[in-house]
Amino acid sequence: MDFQPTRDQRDLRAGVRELLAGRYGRDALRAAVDGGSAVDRELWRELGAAGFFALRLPEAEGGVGLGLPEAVLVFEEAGRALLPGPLVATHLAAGAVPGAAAGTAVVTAFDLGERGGPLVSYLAEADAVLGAAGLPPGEPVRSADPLTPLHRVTGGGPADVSAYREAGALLTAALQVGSALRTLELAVRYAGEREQFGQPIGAFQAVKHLCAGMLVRAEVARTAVYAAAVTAQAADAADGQAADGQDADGEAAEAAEAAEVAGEIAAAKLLADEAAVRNARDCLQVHGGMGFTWEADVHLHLKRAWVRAEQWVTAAEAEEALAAELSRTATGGEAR
Amino acid sequence: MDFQPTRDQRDLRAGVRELLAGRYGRDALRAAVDGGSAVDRELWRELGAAGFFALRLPEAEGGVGLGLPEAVLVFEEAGRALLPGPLVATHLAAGAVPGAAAGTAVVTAFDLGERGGPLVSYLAEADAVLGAAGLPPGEPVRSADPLTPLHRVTGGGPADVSAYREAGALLTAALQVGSALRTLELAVRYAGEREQFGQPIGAFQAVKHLCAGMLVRAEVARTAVYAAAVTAQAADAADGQAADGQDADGEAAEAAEAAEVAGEIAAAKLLADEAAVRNARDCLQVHGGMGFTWEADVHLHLKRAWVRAEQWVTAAEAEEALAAELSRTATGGEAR
Amino acid sequence: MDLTYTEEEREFRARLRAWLAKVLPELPARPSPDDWPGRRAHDTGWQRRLYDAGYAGLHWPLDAGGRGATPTQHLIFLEETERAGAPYVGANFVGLLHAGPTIAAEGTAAQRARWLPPVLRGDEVWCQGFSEPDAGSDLAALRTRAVRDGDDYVVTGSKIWTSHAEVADWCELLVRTGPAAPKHRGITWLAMPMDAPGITVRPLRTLAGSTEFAEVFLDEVRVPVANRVGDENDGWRVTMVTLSFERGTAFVGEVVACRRTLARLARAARASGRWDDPVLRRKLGRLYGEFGALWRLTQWNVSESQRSGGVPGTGGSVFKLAYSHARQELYDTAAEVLGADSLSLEEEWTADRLSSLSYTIAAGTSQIQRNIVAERILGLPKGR
Amino acid sequence: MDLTYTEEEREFRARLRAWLAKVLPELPARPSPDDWPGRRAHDTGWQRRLYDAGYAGLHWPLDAGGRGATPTQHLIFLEETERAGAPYVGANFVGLLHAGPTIAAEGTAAQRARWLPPVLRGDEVWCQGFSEPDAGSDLAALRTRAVRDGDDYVVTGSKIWTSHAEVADWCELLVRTGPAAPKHRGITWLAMPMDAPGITVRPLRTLAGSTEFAEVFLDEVRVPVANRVGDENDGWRVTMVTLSFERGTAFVGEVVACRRTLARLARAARASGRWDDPVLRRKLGRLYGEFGALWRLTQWNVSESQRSGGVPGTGGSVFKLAYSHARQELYDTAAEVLGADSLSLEEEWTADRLSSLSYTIAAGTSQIQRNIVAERILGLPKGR
Repeated sequence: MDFQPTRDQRDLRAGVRELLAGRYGRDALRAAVDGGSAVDRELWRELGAAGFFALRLPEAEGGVGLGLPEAVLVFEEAGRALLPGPLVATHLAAGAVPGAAAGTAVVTAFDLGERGGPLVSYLAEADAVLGAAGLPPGEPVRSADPLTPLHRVTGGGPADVSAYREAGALLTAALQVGSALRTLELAVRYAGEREQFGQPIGAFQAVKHLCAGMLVRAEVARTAVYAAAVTAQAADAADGQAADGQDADGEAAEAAEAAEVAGEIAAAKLLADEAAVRNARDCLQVHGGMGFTWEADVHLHLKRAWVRAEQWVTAAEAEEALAAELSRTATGGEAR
Repeated sequence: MDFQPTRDQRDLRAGVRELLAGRYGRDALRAAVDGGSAVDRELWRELGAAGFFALRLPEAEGGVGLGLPEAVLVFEEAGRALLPGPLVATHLAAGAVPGAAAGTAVVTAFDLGERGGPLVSYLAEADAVLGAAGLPPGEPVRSADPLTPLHRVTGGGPADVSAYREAGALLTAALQVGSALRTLELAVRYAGEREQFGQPIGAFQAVKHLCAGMLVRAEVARTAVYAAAVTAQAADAADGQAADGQDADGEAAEAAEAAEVAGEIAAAKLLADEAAVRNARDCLQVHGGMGFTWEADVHLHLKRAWVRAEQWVTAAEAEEALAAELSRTATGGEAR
Repeated sequence: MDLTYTEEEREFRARLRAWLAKVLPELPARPSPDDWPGRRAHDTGWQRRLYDAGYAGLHWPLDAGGRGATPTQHLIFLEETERAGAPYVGANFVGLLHAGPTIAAEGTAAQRARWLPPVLRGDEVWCQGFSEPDAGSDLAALRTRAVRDGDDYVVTGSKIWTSHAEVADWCELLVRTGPAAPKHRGITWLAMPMDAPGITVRPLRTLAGSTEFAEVFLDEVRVPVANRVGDENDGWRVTMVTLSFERGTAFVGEVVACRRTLARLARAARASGRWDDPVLRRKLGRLYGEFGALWRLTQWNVSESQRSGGVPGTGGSVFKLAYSHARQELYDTAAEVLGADSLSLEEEWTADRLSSLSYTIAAGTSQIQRNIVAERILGLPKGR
Repeated sequence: MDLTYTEEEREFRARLRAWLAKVLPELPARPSPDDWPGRRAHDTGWQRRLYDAGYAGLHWPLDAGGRGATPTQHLIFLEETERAGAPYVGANFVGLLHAGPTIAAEGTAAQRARWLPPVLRGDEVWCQGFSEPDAGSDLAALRTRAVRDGDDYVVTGSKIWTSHAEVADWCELLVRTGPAAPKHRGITWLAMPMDAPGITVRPLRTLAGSTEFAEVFLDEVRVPVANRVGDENDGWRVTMVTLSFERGTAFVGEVVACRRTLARLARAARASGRWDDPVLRRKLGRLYGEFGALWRLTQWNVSESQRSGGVPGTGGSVFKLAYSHARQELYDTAAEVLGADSLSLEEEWTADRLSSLSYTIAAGTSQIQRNIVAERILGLPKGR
């Protein structure tokens, strides 16, 4: 067992961080907010060229051939940078929707709310909707997050995205973890610089303890996300190896493994949603009045975290899924 | 409107505090804990003589003729002093069970858990059970609270205490508020005395803010308890005035008033339970290792608060009752 | 302990209610949030109506031109106007609740005669120049400096979080006049005319996307010495008199509004079926209990104020801590009722949720409030 | 990132599991909690079996007589023994996890030869004399003083929270030898024989009603200078070496135990029908997710330790904060499953709930842990 990232994985993460720092730094983020342009097609193609969308597509199909563990590291960086656009849906669409892998197509999904739809993000910017035949009609809705435009779909009906739900939830959780780590950084930096009552506010226990709580939340959530990625990848690999004619024991084991993966992903989403939202709230509190301004980035993290918390798997769904998995392991199988 | 206590009410409270300080101070409390004697018959009679049990019995029936507002002030003091015994049940039994009003009888009740029973407190010490014909048989159970002996009743079946539930819940909430205020005092005193790192621990923000949170909880709960007592008393008085032949409007108004009182009492119990339990926990945290010793009183408050939280109305019941009242006022009647 | 209203209080309520029923339908439509002149006119127009009906300065002392009402009457006034959906105090807030009471308490006869009547009539609007970018929680660290030059102070610096700066006539301004003195002892209170040369107002956009506040930049603005209330360098004390003026009624309207929101939330949840989720339903039930208790705590504080005839003081910190937390919970729960629709700004509760993020920060962060409670009420020692 | 175990690790687990299956049924019954000699015999008997089977000192370095196992093997050992219901480390805790590693790292060859083998064989039991009544969170403020007298230190003072003091052979003792030095620089580490004259042990009753701890009073106890590990006045550094020895495995057994408790809770809730309450069910689901994540965080920390070959350091504070909170939540939720039966001490979870109250206090309160996280990991400044 070696749960720490490999050198290749660390290099991949560092590379993505560098790419995003150069291509989507604070100036680009604020320009996008001010300009109301959520999806930058050129950046989208650059992401495609860098393998962001084709990351998990087999090399034989023109992809990078990596797995979920690498994907969560990459999405964590995108979350940290507050990169907008339907990143998860387009990534999931690679290999299924033409142009998704290369980043020449923008693909969104019905991933909002408990069953998905009728609100959908990035509809006006999208070339396709995951699992749907065409783009449905919709009315624009003013969105709480300035970089997540929303439409209320008025026809066509939601597409079935159940096959994508787990990977979607996991990658969204990775975005949340990146955001949670970033708001922690912002809070710590501000607390070290801002002086009140003759000392940096970070010297006050009340501020210190808020920051410590943020780190705890982010670390626990990050570990849950990484573990779910590794577990899901291992289950995928095992599925791949199991030939057609497997026996009943093998099928039962596979079902148990699938249930375990579902539980790990539900935990990852639940904890990551909470870490992103609560860390953004605490970051805002540390910033005081400055955090309440449009100019500070913290509100952008909070609003995006609210959006992501509604995507793929909500807290209520995650808790019920975890209860079901607890019940299964308590009465028969056993958790690892 | 003058929601503040009258001079008589303040005098009553001060008198009870003085009585209990003299008769059930810390030495008496610890002697009871060490001796395992939960009900002191002599003290019970003294309480009876002081009007503790007959407080709300009409003067015509030999009582003091006061109301719920006075009763909650008195019970708050009993909660502060950690006075053991079935105080609420005996008080409720005044006028119904011979000797209860005078404190010559000890009366307990099936008030534990969501529907009441089969656990019952003070069975071995009791002369009667509220609403039951006789004392049921029971097996002793080791109790978490050293001053609340428990039995599991093995026959006879729980008595119906529904007529007493609201007053029982309210007076129990008053006991909780007294405990919450007392653990706050204990925490503040310890925080001012205990020195670590060269200053009283109360000078550290982390400790300060724990104590501030305790005060907020206790004050909100206390106000809820007082308000519920005043509201319930006013509704009782109105009931008394309404003669037999009242019209349909009058009946509807009375039903609305009864529902409002039920909501206020549910809120009082919910908030008081939470204040008592959480304040005891925070008091323990402020005390550090010393709080974990048998010698410190804080665990006695916590354990008693746990007992009371299970009495008459649980948190789940209170929240559901409040939801029902919210629904009623939102769709028809209106909260004051 | 009595929660029934006296005959006199019930009459006061009935008269007010009847007047509101008559006058509210006559009011013009509310202007858009960005139309500052329109908002000023709307708010001051409402104040003028209150004045004409005898409700202006209800809680002000009689000798300041107020009505000398009891705290309970003031509570009834705030409760009824909120329930009836009357206009908020809006642009009149600083004049009626901060600057006016300060002048009433600390001003000279001439200052009272000059400034108080126009506030009551809705003729003049005040804004507040207290906070600065580097003096937030540590308000007394403010650095905007005023230098005496003949009969004027010459003021340079900047202020932040100023509401209605665009349309105000006057600004109650805290400035540093004693730079060498300990920070609380070198502050002076001035009434600054907002049309004086050297004032630049820049709107400050909040995370809610609105510009409810502004920054005010002061470049050698001349303020007559005659506009000083209280002594030079005594402004901190003068200000504290204002801040403790509220007599327990500060949040009456807001608590009433929260209770109405909760009722609407319950109706929405019943209509959508979300009510059937016990987790959400029990949360709503708990909030109903909490806001009920906060209403009772308001009545408690008002009664205390009424009885003492004085100021409730630090009890306000206890209330604000409980209230700001409960109100943020309320909007988080509203988001649960809405589900994904909580992401739409077209939902009123979503906009309110954004605004509510300031409740644990504005007018003293929860951290500062807990310090106040711990040190001033509980008597815990200050740290090293 | 890989969570699969290597062939070697799987073999280690299989061998251990087989051995446990064979040996555990042969063990005598557990003595009662109050039977200290019986508990010592039980715990040291188990240690002797571990020794004979080659599992003693698994995580100790080879040159200290240990097995030099990897952190992952140690994790597997702790996981499997907990799952199998093997005896806890019990009376051997201080010897194996604090005093032993300290001597291994800082002792002389003679000290290592004298003290380490008996710990591994279960022949000698150690207790810890660190905390004092007035030195809890501020451990370095300890005042028990040691004065050199010939070849001895003469020690006077008192210690608290000492487990197994009644039956220990040795006490790892922190004493003040440099009263004039800054508080961290005047402390010395001594091995005190518990049969020395002048030692009085008084059981300390906890709120759980048990006497798991004792106070130890020291009245001119003579401890040979030869029993000093490290230099005089260098005891704080010596102790910190011990405290950072754990390599991420400190809570393995406890997390495994919590996950088993959670499974039993779920079964109990299903049996009683409480599972049908979504509020409770969702809480249980959330706890399942949290403890799953804590298990993964354990694996993460162990992997980090394995890779760096060093100590995980401050990461332990992050883990302890999350874990102690989650475990208290677990027992609060157990009380909800039990309802009024949670008031009965005959319910195992009620007793556990009482014990769990110490988790946010013992071995560094949550407040101290947050300071550590904020200052040492996040680099926030110390206060004035």
